[in-house]
Amino acid sequence: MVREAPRLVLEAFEGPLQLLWHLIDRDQLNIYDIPIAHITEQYMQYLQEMEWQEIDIAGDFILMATQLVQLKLRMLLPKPVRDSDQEDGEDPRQELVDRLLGYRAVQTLAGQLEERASQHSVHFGRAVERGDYTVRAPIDCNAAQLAHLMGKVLTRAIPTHAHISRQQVTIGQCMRRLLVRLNNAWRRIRQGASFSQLVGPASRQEWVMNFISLLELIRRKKVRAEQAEPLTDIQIYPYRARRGISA
Amino acid sequence: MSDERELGQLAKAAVEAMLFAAPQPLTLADMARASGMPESQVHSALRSLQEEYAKQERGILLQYVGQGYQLFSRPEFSTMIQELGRQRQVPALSRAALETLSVVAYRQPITRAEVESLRGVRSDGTLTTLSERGLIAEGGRKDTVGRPILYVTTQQFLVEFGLGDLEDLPPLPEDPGPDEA
Amino acid sequence: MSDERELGQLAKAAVEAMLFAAPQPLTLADMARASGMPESQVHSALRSLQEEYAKQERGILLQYVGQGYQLFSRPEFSTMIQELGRQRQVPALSRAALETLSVVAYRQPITRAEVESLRGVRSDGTLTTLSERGLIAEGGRKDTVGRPILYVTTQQFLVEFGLGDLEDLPPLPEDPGPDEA
Repeated sequence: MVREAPRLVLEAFEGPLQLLWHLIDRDQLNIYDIPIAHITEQYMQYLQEMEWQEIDIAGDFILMATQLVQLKLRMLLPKPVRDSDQEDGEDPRQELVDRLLGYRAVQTLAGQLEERASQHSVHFGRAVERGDYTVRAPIDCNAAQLAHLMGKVLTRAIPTHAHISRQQVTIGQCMRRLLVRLNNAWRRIRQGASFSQLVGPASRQEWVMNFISLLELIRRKKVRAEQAEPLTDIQIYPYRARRGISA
Repeated sequence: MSDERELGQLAKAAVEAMLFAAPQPLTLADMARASGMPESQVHSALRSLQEEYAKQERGILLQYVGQGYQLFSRPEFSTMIQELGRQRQVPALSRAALETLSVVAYRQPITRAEVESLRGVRSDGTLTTLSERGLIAEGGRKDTVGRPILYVTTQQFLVEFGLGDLEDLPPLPEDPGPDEA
Repeated sequence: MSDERELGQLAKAAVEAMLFAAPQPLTLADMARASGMPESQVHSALRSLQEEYAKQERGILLQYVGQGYQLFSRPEFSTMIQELGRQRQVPALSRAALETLSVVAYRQPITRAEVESLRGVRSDGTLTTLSERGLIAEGGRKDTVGRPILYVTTQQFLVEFGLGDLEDLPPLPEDPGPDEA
């Protein structure tokens, strides 16, 4: 049967309880006297018309559907012989009503919280990095520990990943090339060169390689590097500029 | 007598300096420890600062958030401050995440299953999001089968929502009951 | 007359609020633009704020630094503030987060996939944590399939680890390198 139904997206509802509230509000039903047969029918109709996009959420909707059908059956069946433990006249719908009311409370609270956050957001605290006397957020680690951890990562990584060793060869090449270019620049104009000049046009991959190479050259005291400010270009000089480059 | 006044003045200045410099709310204990003043003195300095800020038509105010004290700009100047490049920090949470957060806030400590039964939908995804955002955290395990994780809200939750304490949560909406319906 | 005084009071409060909350030093022009006040009014508000801070034994002071005005806590309280910094521990970074941070620090710019290949474990969670802590940031995209995000360390990383620059990172232990390899 092909039917032209409005295509409803399931995610429009956070869950089955929200869908039930939608139906209750739409049909102006009394929450304390829900016509179970009616609401079950409406609910099932919605489910059929909905687009099922996320299977997890669909499961929650289907679970509710089975609970509604069970409830409907209980309402239809003749009242069971009175259970001694059960109070006379207990409404089988009570649990559903409680859940619906609980859910509505949750929704109200969510709205109130959102409102609260919005009110608070016009209070600006200080922008923290500013000022000489500002407290620095301390970190339970220092740079030496970082190096130590990185060393561990490397020793762990090298034997298992073939491309790491390939990368190291490339770094060696990069280092030599950087040094040659720096050397040439120094001989020509007796000045250092900026990192971007030395690398020249290159892919991002090559930039990474060159930067690592630079760090390594600095560590080995082959070059000196200066950077006026973070993120500005790095000026590089031969480490022993007066005596020329040892490499 | 004048010594006492001077001491009070100094305490106030010290508290103001600490509050100004700290990147997060400070507790009485924090300030007492750092300054070497007794907590009672820090407390009275806080009170007179708060009064002064209110009385003197100042640009800043003192608030109790996240179980600590913090200075904020007065809300009536927020437009100017936004003009200068600050942005309002409203926690960008989906409706589902907000719902889950309010369930945890009001019912904590609470398990995932309990959250889901209240909301009627799976909530593992939103619980993970909220944990990653630092708004909720694990607060132990429930003593039942499977020892499920119990979730609680964090200090950051209080700070981001401008709440001093959990008692500052907006009141629960009242169930009107069948009579009034 | 009283109107004028009130206006002056309001201007002072506005200037204080802006200075307090702005992320960087503010110029007269900045404050005039943001508040809609004439520069002359901002200027006289600044002057009376400065006097007030000096006279009233406050915890903060106003200084003209570089090309702008900025609030600072008074230097005589800096010991207390350092003390506070020592006491208030931001939740320590997990071992996994530190490991990820060191990989980013030494190999930046680096993609998530590259971090994961080096560490041998999934690292999206720790990368998120580090971003939220302001220790790493996106530094462009890699020119490969999918144009993945490249991560770099931030200025804050340098500040928090007491590094002047990336070159100040300690040398790696026993990294064989091409020459010695």
